[in-house]
Parts: sequence; structure tokens; C-alpha cells
Amino acid sequence: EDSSSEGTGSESSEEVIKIGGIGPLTPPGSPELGEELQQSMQLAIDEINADGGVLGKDLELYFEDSSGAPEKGQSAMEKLITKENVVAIAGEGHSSAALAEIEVAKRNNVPFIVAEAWSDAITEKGYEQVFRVAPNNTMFSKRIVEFVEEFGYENISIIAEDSDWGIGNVDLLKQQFEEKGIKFNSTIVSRETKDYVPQLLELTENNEPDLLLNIMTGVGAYLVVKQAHELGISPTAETAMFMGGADAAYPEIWETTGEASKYVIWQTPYSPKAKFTDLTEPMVEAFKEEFDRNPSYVALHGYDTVLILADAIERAGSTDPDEIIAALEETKLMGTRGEVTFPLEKGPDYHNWLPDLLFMQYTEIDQAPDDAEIVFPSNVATSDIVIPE
Amino acid sequence: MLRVENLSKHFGGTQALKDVNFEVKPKEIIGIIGPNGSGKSTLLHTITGIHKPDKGSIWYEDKNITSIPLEDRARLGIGRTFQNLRLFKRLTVWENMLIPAIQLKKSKKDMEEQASELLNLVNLTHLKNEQAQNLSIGQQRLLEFIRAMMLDSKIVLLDEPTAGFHPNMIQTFIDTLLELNRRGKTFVIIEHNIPAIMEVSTKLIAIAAGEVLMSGNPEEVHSDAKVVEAYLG
Amino acid sequence: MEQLEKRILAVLLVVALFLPLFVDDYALHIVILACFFIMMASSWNLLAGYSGQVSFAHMALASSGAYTSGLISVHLGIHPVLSILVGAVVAGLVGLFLGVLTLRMKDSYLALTTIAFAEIFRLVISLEYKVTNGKVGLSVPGLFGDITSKLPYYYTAIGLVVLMVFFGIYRLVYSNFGLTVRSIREDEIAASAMGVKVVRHKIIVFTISSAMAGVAGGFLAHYNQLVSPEMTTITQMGMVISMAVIGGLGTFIGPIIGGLSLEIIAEYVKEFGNYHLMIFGLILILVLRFSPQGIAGLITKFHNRKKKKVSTSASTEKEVQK
Amino acid sequence: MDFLVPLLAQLTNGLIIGFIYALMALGLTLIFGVLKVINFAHGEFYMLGAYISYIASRMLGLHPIIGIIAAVAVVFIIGMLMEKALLTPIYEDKVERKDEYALLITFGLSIFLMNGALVVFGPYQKSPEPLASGVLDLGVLSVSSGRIYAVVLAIIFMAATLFIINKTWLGTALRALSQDRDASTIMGINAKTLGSIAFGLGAAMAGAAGALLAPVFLVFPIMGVVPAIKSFVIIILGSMGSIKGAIYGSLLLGIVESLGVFFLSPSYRDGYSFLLLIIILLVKPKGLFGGSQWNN
Amino acid sequence: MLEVKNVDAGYGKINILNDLSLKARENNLTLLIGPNGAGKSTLLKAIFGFVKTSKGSIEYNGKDISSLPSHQLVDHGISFLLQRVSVFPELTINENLKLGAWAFKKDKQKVTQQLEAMYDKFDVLKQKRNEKAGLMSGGQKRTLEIARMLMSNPKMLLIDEPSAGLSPKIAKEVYQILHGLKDDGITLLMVDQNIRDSIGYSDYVYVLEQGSVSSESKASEVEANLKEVVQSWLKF
Ligand SMILES: Nc1ncnc2c1ncn2[C@@H]1O[C@H](COP(=O)(O)OP(=O)(O)OP(=O)(O)O)[C@@H](O)[C@H]1O
Ligand SMILES: Nc1ncnc2c1ncn2[C@@H]1O[C@H](COP(=O)(O)OP(=O)(O)OP(=O)(O)O)[C@@H](O)[C@H]1O
Ligand SMILES: [Mg+2]
Ligand SMILES: [Mg+2]
Repeated sequence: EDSSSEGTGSESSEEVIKIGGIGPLTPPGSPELGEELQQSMQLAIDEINADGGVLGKDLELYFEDSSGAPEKGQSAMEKLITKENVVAIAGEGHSSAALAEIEVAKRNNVPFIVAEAWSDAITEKGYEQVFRVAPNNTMFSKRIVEFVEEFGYENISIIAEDSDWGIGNVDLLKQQFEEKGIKFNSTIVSRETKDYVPQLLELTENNEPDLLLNIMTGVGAYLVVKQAHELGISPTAETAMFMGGADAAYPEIWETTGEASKYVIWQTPYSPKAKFTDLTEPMVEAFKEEFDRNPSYVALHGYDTVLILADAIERAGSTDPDEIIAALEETKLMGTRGEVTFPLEKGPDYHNWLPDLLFMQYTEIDQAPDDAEIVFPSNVATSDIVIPE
Repeated sequence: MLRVENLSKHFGGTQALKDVNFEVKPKEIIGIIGPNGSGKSTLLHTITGIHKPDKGSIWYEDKNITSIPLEDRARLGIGRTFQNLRLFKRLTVWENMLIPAIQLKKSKKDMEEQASELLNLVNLTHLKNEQAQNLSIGQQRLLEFIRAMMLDSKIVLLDEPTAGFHPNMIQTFIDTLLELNRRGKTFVIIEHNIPAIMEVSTKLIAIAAGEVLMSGNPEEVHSDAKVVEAYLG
Repeated sequence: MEQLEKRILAVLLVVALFLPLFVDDYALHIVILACFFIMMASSWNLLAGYSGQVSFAHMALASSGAYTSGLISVHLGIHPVLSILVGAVVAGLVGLFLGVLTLRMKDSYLALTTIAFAEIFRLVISLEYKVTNGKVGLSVPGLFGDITSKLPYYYTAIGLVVLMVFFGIYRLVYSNFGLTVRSIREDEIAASAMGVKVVRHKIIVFTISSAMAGVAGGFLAHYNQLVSPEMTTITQMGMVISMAVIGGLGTFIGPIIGGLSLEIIAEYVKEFGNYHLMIFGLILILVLRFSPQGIAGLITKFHNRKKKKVSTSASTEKEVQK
Repeated sequence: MDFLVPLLAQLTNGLIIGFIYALMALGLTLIFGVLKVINFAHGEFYMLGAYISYIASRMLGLHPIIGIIAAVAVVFIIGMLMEKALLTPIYEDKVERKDEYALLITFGLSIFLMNGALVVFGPYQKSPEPLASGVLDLGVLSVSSGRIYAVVLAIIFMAATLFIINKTWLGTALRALSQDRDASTIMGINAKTLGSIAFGLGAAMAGAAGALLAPVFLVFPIMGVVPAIKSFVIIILGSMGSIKGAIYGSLLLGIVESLGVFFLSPSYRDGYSFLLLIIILLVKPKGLFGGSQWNN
Repeated sequence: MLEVKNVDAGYGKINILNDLSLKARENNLTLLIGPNGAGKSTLLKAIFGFVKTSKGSIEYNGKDISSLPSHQLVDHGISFLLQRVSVFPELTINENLKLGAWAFKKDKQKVTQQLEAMYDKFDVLKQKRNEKAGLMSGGQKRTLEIARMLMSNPKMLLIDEPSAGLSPKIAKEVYQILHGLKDDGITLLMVDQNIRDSIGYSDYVYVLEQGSVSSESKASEVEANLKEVVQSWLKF
């Protein structure tokens, strides 16, 4: 019945183990995110296959486009499960899509490792099929608040996109700032708009924040930096700028924002300066070699999901979903960013391995992300925050 | 049965109608003549409700219809054709014929009989299933005329119905018209074809610059010096 | 209705009846989605193809039905069968409102104004996330609980809905009402001069087709168990229009064929990864460019050609007899 | 005073954005006016313009001005070719539903170009060499020189277009063509070529807007979607096909958006223009300058 | 001089003109009449290239023009008056007329000269010169179309029902103008049902029936030659 995938031929179902990949490859999602996921997962699979595969079989990646949209994601999951018959799935970088996808994973009882979507609800729902190797919003917002407290910021402005990630974080931050009595204001903006001047003016109208939190992804993230700089709002001596999205670590940042990104503070779960594990550097090198660009941490997440799945299947000794899930729960595996384990107590951190978050700062124009200094947390910091004159 | 009182209409600086008064009695055939741009079509548009008059009123069977919508006037029994043809271009000839009848909720049999008869009368039966836009201009004008007849109007207003007709066709048209008139229909006809209008009309109204220049017996109007000067040349 | 249309419909019906016996779940899933699009395309065709009101708000109307149904089934615990009906009524009312609002507009104005309406709608449901759950989408109960193995149930149910909707459209289109509506499309002034109640007809069509969209939207919501603003994007609307036009606008069978074939094509080109939308766009362009009358037009042409061969020989015979 | 300065700042920004949209909307209205076609791929011509200026300035190392000129020229040619390839069936009477055909084929083109760009250029954001760096202090607002350049150039492009449309034989012929194709042919006008030129010109204006804004708003495959929708709103606001309308419509849009942001909430910014549109259409179903199409 | 030889033409697969031949002689006004739907307009459209011919040739001054694009015929001095309304409604009357001179648009002086000539001939147009053409009455539009056709200084005119919608007075003036053109060496081919008035200005008459010429005659001999056809003519 299922002879669609050419090349592997008819005996395919016995000879290979099918792994599903999912992520946005086309708009309205962020295709750059999906592309990195797909590339890094393929990289891991190729490496594993070169080493003899899993249970003596090759792994094969079936990557579906979710467009970052709930319905499309749902449909893509259905396809992976009912048509391609994959044994496990990993990926996704948009919370809205991921939340729809986990429902399908649960309904069909297929293990699903979310690689890069941060919404608390994904793991908080407590579905036993669902795992995550990315930070969640609760943790992310906690780190931001810790950062704010450590550096003594007192007046915060937040500009956030209208996605689940953006809105979710604003809610969490609001709550904590209120508790701690830190002054703040916030605005939610559409990801499609490109002129954020009105919102930036509104935020700073009769108000001079000392920290601007830029909770945006993609083009919006860059444009907020650029336009805040043009308006002379941030980063300045008075107002620091923090970028929450992965985009700060993309090499495009200098071409797109120019001098505006100098002094921007950003977060990343990975920096070569913080030596995580022995796997990190070879993976980064292999990725550069293969795809001719520097990986962002998204790629590391994607890469790890495959390692984790391979390891679990190997230990389970079968591709039965329940056994893979059981094996996943017992994971203790060195990934590219640390030793992965999945906590079992319910809550946002259920089945969620939380990687470290590093806060970095660019101090030179055209600085490579790898050369940026770590400014927080203090135990790994390589430098103090530089304040522009 | 139809009466207009002090009808005036202007477009920007153009005074298209100026205090026009006249009355149409049942079974009359009124001819309207006048130079180009004298306001004839505007008069028809105003009577049927396409334009709102600036001033004046329109009475139909002792009912003031000045401000009722277009389609209600049609349903009351005022039919019309247009100088610039307004057929349902992509509907077939046959479908064009049925539209008015459907609005009157005629029985299927009645409307089909009536449509066939009219098509036969003007020799368009062979084009029945052709889209209206594929007819020659003369054929389109004919179709518009018989389509208006499907509305069973008591009074029909025609705007240059014979323009572009072959003389034989004009004769057929006149015969049809007179026959319908005998059966009780009233007509108001705008026409530049003098012999034709002279043959059919019972009364002639000459309009110039939006005003009624003269009205009355066709012969008298035709030979009137003012009319000749303004219109016939 | 033409013989040819009848024959095609009969074939489709038979195929639909026996389909579940031969295909896997995923294929059934695609067919269910196709049914949704067919309903959308057909009801849009009623609006645009027959009455000439080219609206881009059809997906927004479906979405209004879907959200209504979803929200009341979640909050009031009403069974989806009922809530879908309520959704349809609400969509109909929104359609009525929109119809009145755009009554005096034509052609491109109407098209672009309805785009504006759809965009506002999408903006509101994205931003009022406290009620609608924003871009994440609203989780709603399934029509038959939440187990996928009930796919055949859904298949049967949507089959019935499709039949009902089609019956409605069929009755409207092949009636005096349908003919009158087409005359409005051709020339509103001429139509009113022939006694047609233009306003009433336009609004009725708008309302009915909106309610149909509402049913389709509601059904999809309770099948997917999810409603999200994604449904209302111009791209999605463009898909529906493409289906109607590629199938053949202003024909009964067109949107059915169009919906089915485009959904299948869309599914098939997914194999091409991130090339898939590009290829899809290309297919759209090529089909339109080389068969502007749509697939239905193509079929009639082939059919007629065959028939003509027969009839020309018949007419020459006649001539000979003379 | 506390109140006035921020309001002025918002209004200034709104006007600047408005001028920039005007250029795009003008192209759209030109195409609609002459060919009666709503060009759904307008946003993608905007995107092409941006990518071409990117290629010219970053990859070939040319001066940014040359990048913009190249963008205008290349998009003009692409526009002409697309018109010839895709829209001819309309004039040859091969399609019954001309409006829908044009709408859809440009819709298909839009999907194709957008996703084609995704495949060719990749999803990552890019930016051409900016024309100028630094900011200009306008008192109430500091604006990047890039935006100022974009506005000035946009105004120059618009003035040129207005001149062509209203004062030259080509313009008169284009307007004639828009009203009656056969009648133009009878005048000896080559309708095919002129139609292509019109489409090319319209597309080139979108391309120009894209190239001008590329350094301001960045370059990426889906960049054209929002500007295209805004342009749709603008040209209905100002009456489709009306040149004057497109310009006033853009400015109005910019102003209304900033007022809405200031007095209501910034989140619904994109909604204000739509609401304005619906209100205006209720009063004037053919837009502000409705009734006659080419009243300049 | 224009010669149509054995032409077949029609719409889609339907043939309207069947093996039709006729001549429009130099300095002559050739009149074309026939029942509605006979194919008169189709013939003029075929000559101008709006309808494609499937057989035969159309020669203008000895050159086959049937494959030339329509707009180029204007450069050859051929002008066409359509039967349907064809003014540019949103352009002013002045702009409409100017476009009539498209073929020599570079020669500013000549354009102005021609414009003045037309305003002299047609007073209505002069009065309304800066108004939109779409707002004129039916007959005024017709007048504008005729003037616009004459703007181009044509050598050959194809005219479809010039007098339809014109008041008798204006119609007479138009006939006189057209008649006068013959003296300038212009060839005219005219469809006109208003035979009673137009025959006096014509030199040659063709009768078209069902897509073919059914009879032809010198205008002066029409009554003698075409008794049957003529009967109702002179009445209307
Ligand atoms: N676009 C078209 N498509 C198909 N058939 C057409 C088309 N235009 C005209 N016809 C048909 O061709 C025939 C001749 O039309 P044509 O317009 O040449 O007639 P005509 O002699 O000019 O008549 P009239 O005096 O009424 O203008 C008619 O039977 C008409 O139905
Ligand atoms: N919609 C309009 N807007 C502006 N002016 C108009 C409009 N309609 C008609 N006019 C003007 O009103 C006058 C009367 O026009 P109308 O069409 O009634 O003339 P008519 O008597 O029917 O002429 P014809 O015999 O040429 O058809 C003309 O000068 C015309 O230009
Ligand atoms: Mg008139
Ligand atoms: Mg004719």
C-alpha cells in the first residue's frame, strides 16, 4: 500500500526507521526556523546512519511543512502519522502550531519532541507523548526577571509580537514585575507590520525606560532594534535593549540592522564561549561545512532531538510508541548543550529538558555572535555589560 | 394614464429638462422628437426612475410615483427600452425574454408561449439559444423591444427603437406596434426617423433645450416653422 | 441541468460511496478537507458566479460560523450538531449585514472592501486572544468525541452536509430565482427596469451563501477540533476562489471539480517540500492561462466536440436530402 | 504641550509612511485604471524590486542609486513580460469572467513569485546598502535619513508619473485604452504594446517602492503582503483608477493610523484604516474621488 | 481603392460572411445595405481586422491588408466608425478629438489645425470641448465620433450607421460633409439603413443578404435595377 518514497524501494518499511520532522518551511511561519530544523535533523540522521544506524537499520527523515499555522501543522502531523507511518516526530518552532500538533500526537499516541516552541501549555498539559528540549516561557521570563534584578533596572518597556510566545511572555513578565514592584509598560504588535515607530513612541511617551524588552522574532525583531535606534530610544546610555528571539544570533543581524545592534543584549542557549559539551563544536563545524552558514541554537535543538530519539529507540529495542515513550522518560544523554533528562513532575517543566540560557551582548559592529561576550548569569559571565556613551 | 408635471432636471451646468408638462392617455402613441441633447432620454430616465427629478412630479393612473423605486414602476406597468442597449449580455436570448415574466410570476406555460410568439414575430427564433451579446446591433434592439413587451406593461416607453433597423424591419416593427396598440397598449416613442414616427404617432411632442416646444397633431408639429428650424433643418 | 453534469455527479457519488473501502485514513482525511473546500467554493460560486458579487469575505464568514459554534459548544456545553447550526445562523446574519453594507458596491470595489472586512475580522480574532485564544487557535470538542478512528463517521457526516448544501444550491440555481439573480449580475439597471427586486435578491443570495459557509466552517472546526485565524487569510480565500474559477465559474459542477482537483493537487505537490507552494502557483497560472473557462469548460468542449462530429454528419445528411 | 509633541510625532511618522505607500498604490491604481485588472501580485513586484536592489548593491557592489534604477528597470521589464504572457487572453476575448480571471492569474503569480523567492533567495532577511545612514531630527521626531530619501524619491517618481499620465500623448492614450480598447485601436493606438507598458509602469512603481524601502524595512520573501493589502485599501479609499485618489488616500491612511494609535490603542493599528475604509464606502460607495475615474 | 475578394469570416467557428466580394472605388461613396444581421458590420470589422478572415483577400491599393494588425491600418490612412458607441467617456471632448490625430501626434501644428477645423464643423463639440464625453446625449456622442474619425485626415473611411441617433438636421449636415470628402480624393464605404436620405449622396450600392452580396448597382440606377428591394426603402 505504501510505496510512495522512491529510492528505498518496496522493502523500505522493514529496512528503515522513519522519523518525522515538522516545522515551518513556508509563510506565514518563519521559514528560516523550519529550514534550520530540517537541516540539523538531517545532519544528525546522516551522522547516525554513517555510524550504523539504530537497531541495525537506517533512520529516514520525513519532514513536513507546518507553515507555522495550527491547521496546517495539524494536517502535516496527520500525514506523518497516518500516511508515512513515522515512529516518532520532532521539530516545530511556533507555539500556535505546536499546540495543535501535540493534540494529534496524543490522539494517535506518537512520541513528539518539540524542538523550539516555548509556550508553557505545550508541556503543562501533561501529555505523556510530548517532550521538549527548548526553554519554556516560564523559565525564560524568570531568567529575564533575574537579569532585571541583578542589574537593577527599574523601568521596563516591553514590545511583544502577537504570537503565543510573545503574548504568553508578556503575561508572565507582567505578573512578576507587579509582584516585585518594578515599573513597566507594554504593547502587543502584529508580526506583519513593519513600522513600529508608533508603538515605540507610545511606549516612551512621557516615559524613559531603562530597559526595552524586544519580545519579537524574525523581521519584527530586527526592525524594532533598527527603529528604536533611529528614534534614539535604545540602546542608549539611558535605555538598554534586550532581544528575546533567536534572531539576534543569526549572522543577518548586522546586514539588516547595521550599527543599531551594537550594545544589544540577547539570549541564547548556546555560545561557543561557554563550553557546553564535547558534541557542540563538532556539530557546529559539521553544520557549517554542510550548509555554509553558522548554526543558531535552533539547529542545536533540532540536532539534539534526533540524538535523543535514536537513543531512546535503541534502548527500547523497538519502535513501539509506548516503549519509546518509556525509554524517553529515562533519557540520560549528552547532547550538544548538556546532559538531557526529562523531569516527570507535572507542571510547565513536565517532560521538558531546560537548556541553559546565556545573556550576551554585542559590543562591536559586525561582531560574530560567537565573539559576543556573556554578561549573565554571573557564574559564566565573561564581561560586564557595556553601556554606550 | 401617465402625467408629468413641471418636471425639471439639471446636470451640473446643463439644464436637461425645464418645466416639462404633458399627459399620455390610454391607447395613445406619443412621439417625442427633438434635436440631439434636447433632453428626450433624460425625460424617459426620469419617468422610469433612473434619475431623480429636481422638481416636479410624475403621476401614473392617478398615483404619484415620483419617488418610488425603478422596479416598482416596472411592476406597476411601465416598460421601457434604452437608447444604449441594456441587454443581459451573457444570458441567452430566451433567458432575456423570461426575466420580466418571472418577476410577474407568470406560469411557465404562459411565459414560454408568449416569448415564442414574440420571437417569431420579429424573426429571432433561430437565435433563441444564442447569447445576447452575439447578436447584431439591430437584432439586439429588436430583442430589447420584445423583452419589454414580456412585462405586459400598459405603457411602454421606447428610446429610438428603430435606429439601425433595415426599412423592412421598420415596417415589421410598425406593424407590430400598431397591432399591440390595437390590443390596448400605450406607447411613448422617441424617434429621429420622421416618416416612421409620423406613421405611428397619434400625437407628437417636440422638445428643444429641455423644454416642450410644441405638442399636438403630428402633421401640425411636423410643419411648424419652429420645429423645422430647430430640428428638421 | 445538463446531461453531462448529471453524469459526472453520478460518477462522483458512486466513487464517494465506495471510497472508504479502498483508501487509507489519510486519504479520507484529505477527502474530508476537500469536501469543506467544495462547499466553500460552491457557495462562493453562488454568490460570485451567479449574482456577480465577488466577495473575499467568504472565509471570514465561515470562520465566524466556526468561532460561534466553537465558543458556544465550549462555554455552554451545547452539542456540536446544534452549535454548528447556531454558527450557520450567525454567519448568515453577518452575511446579511455585510450584504447590506456593500449593496451599492460592484466588482472590484466589492472585492477589495470584503478583503478589508476579512482582514478586520482576522485582526480582531487574533488580538482578542482572551476570548478567541488568538493565533494559537481555539480548541473545540469533536463532533464525535475526539478519536480519529471515527474518521468514517466524519466522512459520512460531511457527505450528508455536502449533499444538503448542494441540494440547496441546485434548487436555487436551476430555478427562476437563479435566472433572475443572473440577470442582476449582467445589468442591475436593466434588471430593475424589468421589475427585478435587485436589492432583495442580492441580499438573499449573500445571506444564504454566508450561512452555507458558516455550516462548512463549523463542521471543519469540530472535525479539526480547532479554529484559528489562519482560516481567514487571503491565501486561504484565494484557494477557495481558485477552486471555483478553475472548476468553472457560474456552473454547478465547476466548483465541485475544482475543489476536488485543487485539494488533491495541493496534497500531491507537498512532496516537493518548500517548493510546493511555488509549484502550486505555477499550476494555477498554467491551468488558468490555457483553459480560462475552467475544467468544466474543458470537459464541455471535449464533450461538444464529440457531439458535433455526430451532429455535423447529421446536418450534412439533411442537406443531401434537400 | 505634553500632549501635542507626541501627537505631532505620530502624525509626522504617519505622513512619512503615507507618502511611501502612495508610490505603491499609484502603481496599483495605474494598472487598474488602464487594464481594469486588480494586480494581486503587486506586493511581489515590490519584493522583486527590493531583491534586485539588494543584488545590485550587495552582491555586485554597485552604488545604491544604481541599485534602485536597476530595480525599476528590471521590474518594468518583468511586468511587461508578465502582462504579455498572462493577461492577453482577456483582450482576445478568450475569457468570459475577465475580472475574476485577472484577479486569479495575478493571485497565482503572487504565490509563485513569493515562494519562488523563498526557494531562490532563502528565507533569511536581507538588506541592501542604504542610500544614507544616520538620522535627521525633525524636532518632534528623529527620522532615519533612509526614510527621508525614500519619501523624496517617492515624490519625484509620483510627479513623473502624474506628468506622464496627464500631460503626454502616452498618458492620454493610456487613459483612452482604459476606457475602450477597440476604440483606441481605431485611433491607431497599439493596444497590446501600450497595455504592456501600463502594466510594466505600474509594476515598476511597486518595484521602486520596494527598492526604496528595502534598507528601511528589510528584504524577505513575504515582504510584499502587507504593503499590497494597504495599497488595496488606499486605492479604494481614493477610488480605483484615480491617480489623485491614490495619493490622498495614502496620506489619509497614514494620518488615520497615527491618530488611532495615539487616541485608541496601537495594537489595532492596521484595523483603523480598514474601518475608515468601510465608513467612507458607506457614504461614498465609489471612494472619495468616485464617479469618474481619471479626474485629476 | 479597396477590394474584398472571396472573403469568408465569422466569430469562432460560425461563418457569417460567405465568399463575399465587393469593391469600394476611389473617390466614390459606396453604400452597403441589407437586413439586420446580414453581416454588414461583420464585413467592416473584417476589413479592419477586428474579425479574422478565414478565406480570400482584402486589398487596399493593391496590397493585401488582411494580415496587418488593426492599429497599423490607421497609418495607411484607413479610419473606422463603429456602429456601437465608442467615445472615451472619461476623457474630455477635446482629448477625444486629439486622439483622432494619434497617427501624426508629433506634428503639433497639424493637430491644432485639425481640431479647429472640427470645431468649426460641429458647434456642439466646441461648446462642450472641456466636458467629459460620457455625459453627452446619444446623438452628441455620435457627432463626436464622426468628428474624431475625420481628425486623422483619412484616405479611406469605413462607416457603420453614421446617422443612427442623429436628428434629421444634423444627419443632413453629416451626409454633406461626407459627400464633400469625395472631392478630396477619399474613398468611403458606408453602411446606412437610412437610404432615403443617404442614397442621394452615394455612387454605388451593394445589397448584402446572409453574408453575401445579393445585388449591386450604380446609385443612379438603383430604382431601375433593384425594384423589389427598394419598395420600402424610400419610405423610411
Ligand atoms: N460577437 C459575435 N459572436 C457571434 N455571432 C455574432 C457576433 N456578432 C454578430 N454575430 C452574428 O453575426 C451575424 C451578422 O452580424 P452583423 O453585426 O454583421 O450584422 P449587421 O448586418 O451589421 O446587422 P445590423 O444591421 O443589425 O447591425 C448576426 O446573425 C449576428 O447574430
Ligand atoms: N448623466 C449626465 N450627466 C451630465 N449631463 C448629462 C447627463 N445625461 C445627459 N446629460 C446632458 O443633458 C442633455 C440632454 O441629454 P439627453 O440624453 O436627454 O438628450 P436626448 O434628447 O436624448 O438626445 P439624443 O437625441 O442625442 O439622444 C445633454 O446636453 C447631455 O449632455
Ligand atoms: Mg437620447
Ligand atoms: Mg451592424
